[in-house]
Amino acid sequence: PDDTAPLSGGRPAPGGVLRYFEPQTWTTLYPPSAGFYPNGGIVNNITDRLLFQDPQTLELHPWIAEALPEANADATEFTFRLRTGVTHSDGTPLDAENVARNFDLYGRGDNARALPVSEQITNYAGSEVLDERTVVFRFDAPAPGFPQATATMNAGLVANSTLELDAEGFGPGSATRIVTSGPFTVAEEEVGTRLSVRVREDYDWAPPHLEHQGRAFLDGIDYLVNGEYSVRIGALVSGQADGVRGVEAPDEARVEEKGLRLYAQPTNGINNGLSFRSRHPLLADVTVRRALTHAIDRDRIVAKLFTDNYPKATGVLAQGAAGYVAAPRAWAFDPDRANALLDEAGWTERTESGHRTRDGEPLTLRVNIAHPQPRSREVMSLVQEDFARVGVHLTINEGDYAQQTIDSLELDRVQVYHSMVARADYDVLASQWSVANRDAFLNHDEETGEWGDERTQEILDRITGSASAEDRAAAAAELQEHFIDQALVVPLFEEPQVFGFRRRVRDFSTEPVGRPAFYSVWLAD
Amino acid sequence: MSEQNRQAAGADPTGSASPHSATRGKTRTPSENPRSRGSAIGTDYSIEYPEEFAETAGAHAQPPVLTVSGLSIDYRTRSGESVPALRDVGLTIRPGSMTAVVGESGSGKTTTASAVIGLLAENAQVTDGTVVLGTYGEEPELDLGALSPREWKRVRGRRIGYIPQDPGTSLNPVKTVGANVAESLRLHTALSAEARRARVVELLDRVGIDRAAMRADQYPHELSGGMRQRALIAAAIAVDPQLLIADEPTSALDVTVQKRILDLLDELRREAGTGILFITHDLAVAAERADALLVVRRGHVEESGPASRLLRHPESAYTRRLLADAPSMQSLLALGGDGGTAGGADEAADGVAAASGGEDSGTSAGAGGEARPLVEVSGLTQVYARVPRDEHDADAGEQIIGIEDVGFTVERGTTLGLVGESGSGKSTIGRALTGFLTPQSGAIRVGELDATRLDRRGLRAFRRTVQLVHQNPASALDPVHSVGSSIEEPLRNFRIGSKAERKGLVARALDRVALDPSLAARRPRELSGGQLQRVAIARALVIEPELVVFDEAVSALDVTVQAQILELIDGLQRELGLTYVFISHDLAVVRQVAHTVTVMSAGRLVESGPVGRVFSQPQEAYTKRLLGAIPRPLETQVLDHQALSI
Amino acid sequence: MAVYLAGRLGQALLVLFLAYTAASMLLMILPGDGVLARYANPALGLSGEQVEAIRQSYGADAPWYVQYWQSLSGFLTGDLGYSVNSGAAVSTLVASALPSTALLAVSGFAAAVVLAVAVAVLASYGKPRWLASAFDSAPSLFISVPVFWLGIVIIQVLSFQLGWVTMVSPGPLESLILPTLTLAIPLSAPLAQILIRAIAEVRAQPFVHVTRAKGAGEAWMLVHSVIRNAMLPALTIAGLLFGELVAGAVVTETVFGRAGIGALTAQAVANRDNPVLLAVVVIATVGFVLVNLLVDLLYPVVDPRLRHRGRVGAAARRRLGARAQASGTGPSRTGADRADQEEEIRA
Amino acid sequence: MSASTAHTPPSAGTAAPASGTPAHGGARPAGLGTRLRLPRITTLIAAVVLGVTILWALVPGLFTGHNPIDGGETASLLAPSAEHWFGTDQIGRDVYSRVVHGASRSLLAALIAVAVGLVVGSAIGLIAGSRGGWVSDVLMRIVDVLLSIPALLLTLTIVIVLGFGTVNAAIAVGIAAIAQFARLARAQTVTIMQADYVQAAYGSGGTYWSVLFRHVLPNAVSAVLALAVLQIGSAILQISTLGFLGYGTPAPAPEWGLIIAEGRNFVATAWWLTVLPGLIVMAVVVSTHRLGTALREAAQ
Ligand SMILES: Nc1ncnc2c1ncn2[C@@H]1O[C@H](COP(=O)(O)OP(=O)(O)OP(=O)(O)O)[C@@H](O)[C@H]1O
Ligand SMILES: Nc1ncnc2c1ncn2[C@@H]1O[C@H](COP(=O)(O)OP(=O)(O)OP(=O)(O)O)[C@@H](O)[C@H]1O
Ligand SMILES: [Mg+2]
Ligand SMILES: [Mg+2]
Repeated sequence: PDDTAPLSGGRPAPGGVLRYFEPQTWTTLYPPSAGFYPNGGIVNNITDRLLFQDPQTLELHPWIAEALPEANADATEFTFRLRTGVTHSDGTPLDAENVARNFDLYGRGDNARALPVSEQITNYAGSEVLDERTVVFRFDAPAPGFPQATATMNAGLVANSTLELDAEGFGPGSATRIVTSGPFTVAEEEVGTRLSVRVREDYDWAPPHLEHQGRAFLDGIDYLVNGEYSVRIGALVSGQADGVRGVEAPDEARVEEKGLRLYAQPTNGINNGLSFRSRHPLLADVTVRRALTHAIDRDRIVAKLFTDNYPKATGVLAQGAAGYVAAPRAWAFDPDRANALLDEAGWTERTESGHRTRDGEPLTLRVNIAHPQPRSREVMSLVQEDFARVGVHLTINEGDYAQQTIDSLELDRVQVYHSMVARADYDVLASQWSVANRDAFLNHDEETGEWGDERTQEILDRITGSASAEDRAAAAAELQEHFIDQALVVPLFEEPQVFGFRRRVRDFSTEPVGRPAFYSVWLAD
Repeated sequence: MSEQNRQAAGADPTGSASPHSATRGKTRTPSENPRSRGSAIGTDYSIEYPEEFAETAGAHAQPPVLTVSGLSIDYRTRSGESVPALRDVGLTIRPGSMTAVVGESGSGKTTTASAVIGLLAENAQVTDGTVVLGTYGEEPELDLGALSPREWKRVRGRRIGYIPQDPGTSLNPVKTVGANVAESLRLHTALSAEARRARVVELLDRVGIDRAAMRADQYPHELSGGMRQRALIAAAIAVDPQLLIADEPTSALDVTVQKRILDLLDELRREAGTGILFITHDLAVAAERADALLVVRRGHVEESGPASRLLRHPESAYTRRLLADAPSMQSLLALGGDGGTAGGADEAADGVAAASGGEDSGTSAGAGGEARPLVEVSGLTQVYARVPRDEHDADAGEQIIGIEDVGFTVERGTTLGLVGESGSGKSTIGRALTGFLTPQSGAIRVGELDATRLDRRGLRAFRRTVQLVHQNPASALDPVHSVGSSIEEPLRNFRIGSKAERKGLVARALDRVALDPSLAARRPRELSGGQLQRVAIARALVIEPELVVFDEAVSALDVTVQAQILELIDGLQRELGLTYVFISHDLAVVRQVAHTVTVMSAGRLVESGPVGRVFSQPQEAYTKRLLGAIPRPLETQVLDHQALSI
Repeated sequence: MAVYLAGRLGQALLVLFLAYTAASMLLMILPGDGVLARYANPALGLSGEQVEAIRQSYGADAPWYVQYWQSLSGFLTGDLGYSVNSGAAVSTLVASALPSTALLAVSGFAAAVVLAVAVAVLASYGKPRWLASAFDSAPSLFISVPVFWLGIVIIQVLSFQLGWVTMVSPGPLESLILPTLTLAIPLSAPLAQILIRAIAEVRAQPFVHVTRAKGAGEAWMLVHSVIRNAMLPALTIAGLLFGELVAGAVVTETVFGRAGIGALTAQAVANRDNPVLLAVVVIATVGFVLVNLLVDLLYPVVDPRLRHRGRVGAAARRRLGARAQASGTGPSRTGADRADQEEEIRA
Repeated sequence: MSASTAHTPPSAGTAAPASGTPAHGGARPAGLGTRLRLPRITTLIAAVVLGVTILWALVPGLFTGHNPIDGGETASLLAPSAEHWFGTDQIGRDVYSRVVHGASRSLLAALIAVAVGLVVGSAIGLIAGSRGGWVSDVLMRIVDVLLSIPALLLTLTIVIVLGFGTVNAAIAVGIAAIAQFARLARAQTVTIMQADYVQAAYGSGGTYWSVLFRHVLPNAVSAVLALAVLQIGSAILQISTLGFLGYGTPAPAPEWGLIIAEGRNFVATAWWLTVLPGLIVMAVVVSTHRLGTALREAAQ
């Protein structure tokens, strides 16, 4: 059945429960761990943040904080002044003390309760409550990314009682114990299949930046789970569901044909791409890395697998990301050049199957499958074809989600790392490549002290450690240049989050990295 | 007509439609009205001769119950060729009369019966002929060849009762005997469950099964061979059919029970006017009870006519030979004649000097100076159940099912005949003796081996020494193997001969039991009952063991083949000094082959001694009763009465 | 009987223990652990050191025997532990998943039996021949249809196209229909196949011939003679279907978005969520042992030849005794009892 | 002649010999001829299907010119056409060519899986069923343990221990199937052990093993083989599950199960991706079944 509801017109009116499909069930509502999409989709809608980041401009605006924080010169101290009258759904106030306790947990984590520290809050020293409305956060080292971090859903604020919970308390089966101040509150949970959130009638502390204020229009949202893509999309097309996350590229045409709406939200972070782990002997040679870079036909990947919503990467970062630097001529597809470079590097002999060897050693690399990323397996299959054409044997790492995660931590297993990170701040570069975070290069061997590319880490330290935005921008640019020069990273395409909604679902938007924001959404009849 | 038929068969061996069938004689069979025969049959032995029935019956010629004409049937074998099984067979059965089909094993008797009830094997093909079922009360005459499955349902069981030849595999193993018997009742009557049960118990009782109510609750595998056969009879007559087809219904029954069954059939004929197609290899039975006889051989009718005439004045040489071979008549005549020394075995028996009961076995002086008998059994007990006294069986004492405290010995090179009513425990003894059953208590020694305590090696030696011919050959032969390979199996297992030699041995074994060696390639289900029985014998004998237990091994064989088999085993015994335990209900055969005899009743040993003495001077009342029930055809009857002093 | 049951129960406990141990071993063999899989997930962006610290707090770096012993003693005291992946209590997860799966399993099994019997009957008795022959091939067709595909097609057609049932928040009964169908089709295949073969074999038996000679039609024989005899192998397969049910539930529950043991298993395997997996193993084992114990107990009920000799006589006489009491005929009760006692003494 | 007329038929018209060959009795449906011929056509088709698949496995190059592991510039998810009979897959490879080239691997895998399950399972079942006592108890409890462990966990671990690859995945699937075969074989054996002919075989001097192989096995095998034919189908699909999880055939080698599994997300947009290879699997399984039935009938 085609959806023929009008696309515009009508006036926002409260009412209706939105039925929204996720491919996987959520695993925890502990905000620092909300990076997992199904978690983020919920946390983003039930929690308020100190600051609000405009998804388009990426500028920060006040939310629970009355104004942007006052920071000291070296960005190690931030003072927030909160608005009043904000309460959690259990009636407890969202005051300075509560905020401080939130960040004390997020900034330090609690291994005893298996609650990890937030990725985005590094060098957290502590908080101080100056009065009921004022709280100061201190850091051991400059933390210029902190204000932005407070705007992400990973810094969603929860009530004191919730802060007492351990990992189990944040997990499935006890969702109703999560108390927050957001426009929606958890109402009902069916483990593994459904989570219902309902509107908070007295909600009146939306980000002032938004047009809509007060109670959310929707009466609630039912987060439904179905692991089968065709069922989710089918439910949407047939009108049984109102929205789904993750419409796959091949389906976009069909979904639009059926009269549904597609929202492709750029995720404004690091582009979907490959990191060459230069610490591995085969990739230590920059000539080889360059050859591989030229072997990949990125146009073919985008053309075969994706749509216009997935533009070919023009830089290491997405165009909407902070610190984006265009690099129009980098990563050009040039197989002849690739062959020449490989010959030059000494990989001249060939096996029967046409793979290059040097002194009997085969040029065999292994890449992981990034399950959360769109069509990773297919993307890697095409890269595999590309590599094979220049005589490089690329193995696609076998294994399910967990296996990929585990194998990716081993240089022996995975030498070419496929991934992406979304965060609307310069810090995203550190998130991806710093040895203190995800360390996509596996850059440093703790035991031998050996570095793959020590310079990368130096630049990253400058990004996270500089207090001024200009310095950070400069460092980010330098890093991107370094990556291109050293052929360490091959960005493939800009990765969006693609949502499909029925036409009657209006004013849908996302936060900066593509998690759905349902506060302003309303249903036309 | 026999001449004509033979010609027809000879002229047209390929088995296409016989051109003669239309020109056959039109004279009606002189038939008899059962009611006109008075109450004589089945109640005492002063029977009128069938000839006389024929004459009286000729007056009220009733339409026949069954008319078979020009029936020809082929079997397709696995190699694809057609083997003719029946050629131009015709027969008629009048209400209340019994037509007996006799003939050698494999002559097509069962095929005829199956054709009448429309249940030929898958690979059978009716090439010619018609089968017509006469009217019955309101029911119309039916051309059975043209019935639809739906019409058949109303005929089978209700208008035609069928007693299959092989009782071993003919009962549903997962249903109680009672439920098996009740099937026809459920199908054709509207009786309530209680009424059905009452009727089942009554039927079981009528066919002579003791403790019928209890038996009805047992499962087929818990019954003895004879009981299963009787259960099948009970099932077939449950709804008083118009025609009863009985395929060797008494082959596994001892004479007392046989008499009871035959009387029952007579009663049915008389009271319900049932026509009976009675298939048997036992001329004595046929002669005693049947009104008309049909002698078949190799698929065609050799001779047919009223029983009395055929027996008195057989026309065909084959019939004459059949009569001459019949052991019942021979031996009983001999028995009557010289009081217990007839039969080839008797001299030997005398030499053995009556190794009788288990008690005095130790003292017996063995033949040929042997210190010990080959087989020594004592205190053998296998109790399946002990049945307490009940109201209906007041004088039976406490009855057991199984055997209790049985002991006997068998000297090397002699034959022990094991006789007794059906269910008396003969097969149980046989199984224990051959090591297939470890009895609850008692000792069995065969040669140097203790059958109840065999280690692996001992067992192998034991198997080499002792062989059992199972009572039910159909179930004792593996359906997936050809009979040839079944016979070869013991040779292979005991590493006798090379591959080629074994082939020759198998062929010779088949030939010895009067089977065409070409049958070796067939599967068990492609053979007749008698042929299977001979295969089982061949398998047991092929390794020439020291002791062979024959459990009703010749019951399904016609007299000619039976004589041949008996001769064979006798010859082997003489040649190789084999020892036999011969279980049979056929006293005539036992009389012929056995040196000593042991009589069983209700699981207990009744009497034992040299065969001549036991048969001529039975000590126990039970033995006397047993001997008294031997069917008496024709001239022998009066004689027997005197001889057995009953 | 009591002795036999006690023995089997003891064996069942042993099986439970062995299955638990075997599963633990298998999980040890799998590289990496749930803690690693969860916290090294790039979505969390934790550094290696942080992950290692959490692993330590979970005890995931302890030697395998320590972990094994801890989890075993936990199980023995009824503490199933916590999901490594979500932190939720395993007991909560299992308790919320079990009823739905049990319901699906029961309805799927029942539907499979009905379907299998229908297919087997049609394949054995169908007219005309080609129809029977088509049904004869049905099991091999059923089993080679990918379950996920079947589920998707069923959903697409019956729910999305025809709108007969809804996929989104359906009622309890409504939510059961399509998964049951999806589960039943592949499940019925082995059952139907074995039934077809068994029916063919039984129909070739002489006693069936005799029953036919009593005037029984094919239908009557099927019900009264054939099925019982064909049931033994079918019963075995039916017992085994329990395992297929669990495996089938994995796919079916995923496709239909049902929370259940199957979905839980799939997730747990994917996440190396050992506590959850072990709980699933224990549940599956208990189910299995019970089902197969039942099957083993049913064998002699179905086939009297498998009963122990003495016991049959006793059972028959007990029945007889009971009937005699009711009707006032037959052997007296005390007599039957005495015989039983005798038998026990002998045995 | 006078006496012998007793059994000649009455002159009634009904006695006239019927022309042709009336099938006598309801037990056998009329028209034996048609009944025999009809299966023959299906059997022939089955033989052709299997023959072609085997040829695919042996000489795939004869059947397709497309490269199964490199789609070049061809667009992905093209619908079936004269150029691409089964369309193209998610990365633009010719599906038909992948199916043809995948035949050898898939057939081999299915056979290995079934063989492992069948041989080991039947052996366990036969021994347990024929030995009884503690041997049976021990074997069957091992089987119970095997059954209790989720198949997915079991196969995954086995693959990880043995190493990735089609053959190892097949072995893993086979091991997981052992328990089924064992239980079925045991049930069959237990009944067959009751048969007189087994006793008789012992009586003929048969040793335990010879009776087992000559008598019990052939009589028990029918049901077990019937299950084995089915297992071919489910083995391919189970291997596909492993493949989909990344534990089966390493990319880019084609394998049927993997082709089907990878196409699952495109059921709505590109149905041919699962349906056509799926139909091939079905055709092979049904043909095997058909041919097996025909062989068994011929043997009887
Ligand atoms: N497996 C069994 N379970 C219970 N009872 C049995 C079993 N086998 C035999 N019986 C019983 O033991 C008794 C003796 O049986 P057996 O087979 O030895 O008799 P038989 O003398 O050979 O009779 P027949 O001449 O009829 O073959 C019968 O009452 C029978 O019902
Ligand atoms: N299914 C079959 N396939 C092939 N030949 C068969 C088949 N059934 C019987 N025969 C053969 O047909 C002939 C007649 O068999 P039938 O069973 O009618 O003999 P019978 O007279 O009953 O013998 P018996 O007295 O031994 O039971 C025999 O030679 C037998 O081998
Ligand atoms: Mg016969
Ligand atoms: Mg007997």
